[in-house]
Amino acid sequence: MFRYLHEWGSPPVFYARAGRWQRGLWALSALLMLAGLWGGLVLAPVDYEQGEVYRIIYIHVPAAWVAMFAYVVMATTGAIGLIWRLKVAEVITSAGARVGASFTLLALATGAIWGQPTWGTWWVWDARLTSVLVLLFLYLGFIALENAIEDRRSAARACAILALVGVVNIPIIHFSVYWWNTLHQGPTVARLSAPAIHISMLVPLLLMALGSMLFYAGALLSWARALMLERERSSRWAAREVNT
Amino acid sequence: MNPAVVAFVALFRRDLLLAMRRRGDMANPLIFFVMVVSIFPLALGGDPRLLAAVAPGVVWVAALLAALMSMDALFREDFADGSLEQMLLSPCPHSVLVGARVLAHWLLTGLPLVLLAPLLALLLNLPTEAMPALLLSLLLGTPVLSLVGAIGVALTVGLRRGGMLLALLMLPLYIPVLIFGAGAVEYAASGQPWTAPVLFLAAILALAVTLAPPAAAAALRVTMGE
Amino acid sequence: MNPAVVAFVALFRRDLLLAMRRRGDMANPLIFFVMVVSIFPLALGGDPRLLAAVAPGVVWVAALLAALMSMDALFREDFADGSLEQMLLSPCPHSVLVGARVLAHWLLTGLPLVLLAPLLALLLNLPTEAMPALLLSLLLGTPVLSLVGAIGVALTVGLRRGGMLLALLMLPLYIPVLIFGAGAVEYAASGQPWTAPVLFLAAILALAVTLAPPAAAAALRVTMGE
Amino acid sequence: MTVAADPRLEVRGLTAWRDDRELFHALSFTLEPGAIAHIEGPNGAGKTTLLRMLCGLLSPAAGEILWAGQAMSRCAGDYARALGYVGHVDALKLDLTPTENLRVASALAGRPASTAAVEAALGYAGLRGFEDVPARQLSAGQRRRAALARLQLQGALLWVLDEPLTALDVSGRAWVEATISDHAEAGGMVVLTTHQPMALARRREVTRIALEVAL
Amino acid sequence: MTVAADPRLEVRGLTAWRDDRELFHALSFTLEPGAIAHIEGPNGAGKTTLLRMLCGLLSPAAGEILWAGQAMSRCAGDYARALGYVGHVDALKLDLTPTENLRVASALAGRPASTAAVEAALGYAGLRGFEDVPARQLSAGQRRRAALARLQLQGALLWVLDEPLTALDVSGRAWVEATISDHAEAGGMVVLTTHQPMALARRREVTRIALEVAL
Ligand code: HEM
Ligand SMILES: Nc1ncnc2c1ncn2[C@@H]1O[C@H](COP(=O)(O)OP(=O)(O)OP(=O)(O)O)[C@@H](O)[C@H]1O
Ligand SMILES: Nc1ncnc2c1ncn2[C@@H]1O[C@H](COP(=O)(O)OP(=O)(O)OP(=O)(O)O)[C@@H](O)[C@H]1O
Ligand SMILES: [Mg+2]
Ligand SMILES: [Mg+2]
Repeated sequence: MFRYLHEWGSPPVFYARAGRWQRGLWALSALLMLAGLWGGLVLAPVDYEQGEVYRIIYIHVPAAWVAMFAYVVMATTGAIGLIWRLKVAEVITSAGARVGASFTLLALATGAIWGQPTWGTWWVWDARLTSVLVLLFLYLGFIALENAIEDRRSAARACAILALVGVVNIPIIHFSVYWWNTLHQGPTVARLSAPAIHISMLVPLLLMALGSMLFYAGALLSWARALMLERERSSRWAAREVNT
Repeated sequence: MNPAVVAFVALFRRDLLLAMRRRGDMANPLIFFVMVVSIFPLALGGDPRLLAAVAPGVVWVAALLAALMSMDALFREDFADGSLEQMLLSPCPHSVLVGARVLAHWLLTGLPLVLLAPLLALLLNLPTEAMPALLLSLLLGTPVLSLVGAIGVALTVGLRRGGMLLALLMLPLYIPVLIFGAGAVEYAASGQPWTAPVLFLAAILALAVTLAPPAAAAALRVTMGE
Repeated sequence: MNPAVVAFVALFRRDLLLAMRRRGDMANPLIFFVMVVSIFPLALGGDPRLLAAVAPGVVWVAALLAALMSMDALFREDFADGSLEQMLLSPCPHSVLVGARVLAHWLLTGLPLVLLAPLLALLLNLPTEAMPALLLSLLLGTPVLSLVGAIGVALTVGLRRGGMLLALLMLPLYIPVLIFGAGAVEYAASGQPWTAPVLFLAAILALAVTLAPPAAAAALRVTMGE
Repeated sequence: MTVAADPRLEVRGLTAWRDDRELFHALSFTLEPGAIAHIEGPNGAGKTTLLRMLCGLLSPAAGEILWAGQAMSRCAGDYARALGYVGHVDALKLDLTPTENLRVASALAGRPASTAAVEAALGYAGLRGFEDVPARQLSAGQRRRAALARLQLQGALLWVLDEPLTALDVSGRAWVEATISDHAEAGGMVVLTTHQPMALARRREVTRIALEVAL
Repeated sequence: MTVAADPRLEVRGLTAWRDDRELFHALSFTLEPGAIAHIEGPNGAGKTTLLRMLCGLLSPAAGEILWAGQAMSRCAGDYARALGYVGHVDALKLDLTPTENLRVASALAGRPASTAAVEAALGYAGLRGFEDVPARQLSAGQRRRAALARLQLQGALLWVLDEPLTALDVSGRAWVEATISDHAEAGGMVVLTTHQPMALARRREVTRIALEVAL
């Protein structure tokens, strides 16, 4: 068992195994998502308040969950890379930032699209929305720093430090934003009344969430493989991999 | 071809090429702009009506600060690596060379900012009627920021902590642009006619295009001959 | 005496001495602060009630931007002239050395800004009841800006256009300070109790004092070994 | 290279002050086509100061610099066309390759060079194989070579070189020495400083201008 | 200088990559007290890269560096105390005088020096009369002298010098040569690169380590 985990640390082994895993993850994710979409778009009833619009929930909520989860994963793998100097952890961290940023952007975009018909505005400075925006900034900062440093190894380590500093801050940010907004709430915005969600809506939502999580894992491995290949381009296994 | 034109094109292409090589850095002024705009609601407390009232001012102040900060890169790096010295030893008119750099700078930082501004204004609840005024005023105003900024950078290049000094020199010069720019947007938001401030901006731009490059070139010669 | 203490004192004295030698530059962050605050009335159009409503936010945003801009000077110059390399070759704990520099930075830029803030707040019609909250929140918040900024500078030192990147990295991390700081002032201005946000600021400061110097030292070692 | 009517550098009574100290007083010399002037003097004598004055980057306390019989400021364009300067720093954009750097430099000098010409110059400078590597990734000596390669492309008549041998290895030094001799042979002029012994192959006449330290 | 139990620099199988190119492969050498190593090689061979690795400012692709028998990272504090580095740049604060610069440098090295000691070192370096002039107003060679004067005050055992002779005039060169010989004589160690011929007066044994250019 330990030996198996240890082997993941070697770039060529990682590259090969991640390739297999990635395919499996994507297949499973596609299955779950298809089921979720069918349940959500076909089976689930129309929301009596919002009409058909509410169905965007099946993308929005999973995307938001993954966006937050991805940051924790990124900081964890960053710490692992920093302490044990594992190349695999470094590329996963780097891939995690990109995938996480994409999901954050997706959550923001779907939320904004949803907000227009329901709240009458694309954006309000509500605590939850603001903290997602800050999350996007943290991701973007990470990516910008990585782009700015030439040497791949030191870029990875610098970014890991940034991710860790960010993770210390996330509770503080989260806390401050919520606290800030509960006391300054703008009175004008009509919020979605939160009815206890119906089981026929909940099940597809959970299926979609699980599917998104697996999709995220697959995308993470796929990005990480590409980055690993680029990093190791001068090694023999990478040359073999590219030629075949 | 005229050697001055050749030099203009070469320098302009060089700056675009440099920007391509550092694609990551290119987005920075833009991201800075987005950030400054988005910390205001955090500092002000998120009341949509208050935000809408301050939106024109905030967007313009953020654009101004983003221009100021990116401006520093315009000559400072060239100074440190000796390219600026070589530029001054060129037989081509220095104002032409300055013009090439300012044009590249505006294309790379000013223009993207103009294109992004409506989105941010939306975040701050600026009424959609004011968007044309916002776009037009930024389109006319940001080149002035680049042009006038070039004079300031030329004056402060080679000084330690020049960035800070630059801010000091430039903010007063930027004030007319700010007043007319933010003014045009405010009028538009409140349904008043907004052609007058935009015309003023156009006049300032015409003035800046003709006067700023020679002034910056002269300033460069002075600061380099320290 | 302990060599680490000797090095701390030597570095701290060096920074104060350098500031003395460039007395002109010392006022720069302060002047920048004054300017950002005073362009707001120009951009917003001078309605006194609107100004009073935005005053806490504007003063805090200006303080934050001034800290950000002066922060860059913290390590960048040392990097360019090779002093930073020498600092890293010192046998003394690097976090102690970083601490000396941050302390000097705050004394030279943060403290003067805190002392000047009430005057500017008056200009923006902030009620006098809010002054103690303004002073206390800035006094607790600005050291956090310096400390957290040190990490950002350490991460971006030696990169082209680092200044812009620094802004990008730091603004999200500065948000809690901004929210609690501006929040305290707003509560005070509207007559609500404001001890809670100030206590939060104090807690953040305690966290930053213990964690930021080692994080910045680690970041320096990484970016220097590029 | 284009040759002006009477290309001649005359320095008349040049005096330099730095703060309260006079570095050199009433320095005069003339450089005819084909001549090489070697400015000598210990550290701090004022060599760099003199060279920057010749380039118009510093103004003298007294005295004047004439080019082709005219005061330097009067014939700014002509003089700029005739002048090539390599100072202490290399003036390379570190994100561009040597080829791109040289193409821009030649266009700025009003003499755009083709890629082939640029590559020939770089090959001559010993940078074959490094033409398309960003300058950031070159060693100190390789950057110096790229900076010096500029001179040839710019087709300047008067070369002003501040410590050209810095960071160069033995082969680099031989290349610089040969280049300078050839340039003088072809009617060019060179003003240089170096603390290292230089062997100028064809033993052209080298004017030695000695500066002293004034304390 | 304090001498560790067994002060000895061992380099074992050091390999350096820059991008896709191997600069040197499995380089090994040992430096005993009193020894001088001269890293030789043409421009771009990897000399600066090697010296920065010895200082821990770059990490090697493979191999290790041992100090007194321990891996460098294991004895970070001891090694830092033993090490003195003068690189391509001078590491002077230009607004401070040489005296002030050296006082800070000695305190950072954990060995604060008195003003008298600092002035003695500066006098020895040929900077008498410039002790209290801001470094900004020094010439290139004078700055280099101030940077090198640091070594003596820091009392380091192992000197790592990248092109120490840059910008120095004849007297400066003689001073550096004498200093290095004396240091080795007293049991110190020196690793240096230079493209200029050096005369090490007492003809101590100099280990020559030749790097080649790999293209
Ligand atoms: C840009 C705008 C938006 C952003 C950034 C955003 C962000 C988020 C986030 C982060 C979550 C996960 C919260 C958690 O589980 O802790 C979430 C959940 C959710 N969002 Fe949004 N949202 C936005 C707009 C909207 C709109 C317009 C609606 C509907 C009117 C909406 C409805 C929901 C619902 C129903 C949930 C799941 C409820 C829950 O688990 O708490 N969101 N959103
Ligand atoms: N930051 C970098 N990134 C990639 N490659 C680099 C970098 N710095 C140097 N190199 C490459 O490494 C090689 C060795 O550089 P190094 O500076 O060690 O040479 P050197 O032996 O000191 O040469 P010189 O005598 O010119 O100073 C060079 O060929 C250069 O192209
Ligand atoms: N910016 C300056 N301000 C004031 N004095 C200066 C300045 N630059 C140089 N000096 C002084 O002028 C003198 C001459 O400096 P310069 O750089 O011309 O010397 P140099 O002959 O080139 O010496 P080196 O051989 O060391 O390069 C020096 O003694 C120095 O102290
Ligand atoms: Mg000189
Ligand atoms: Mg070198």
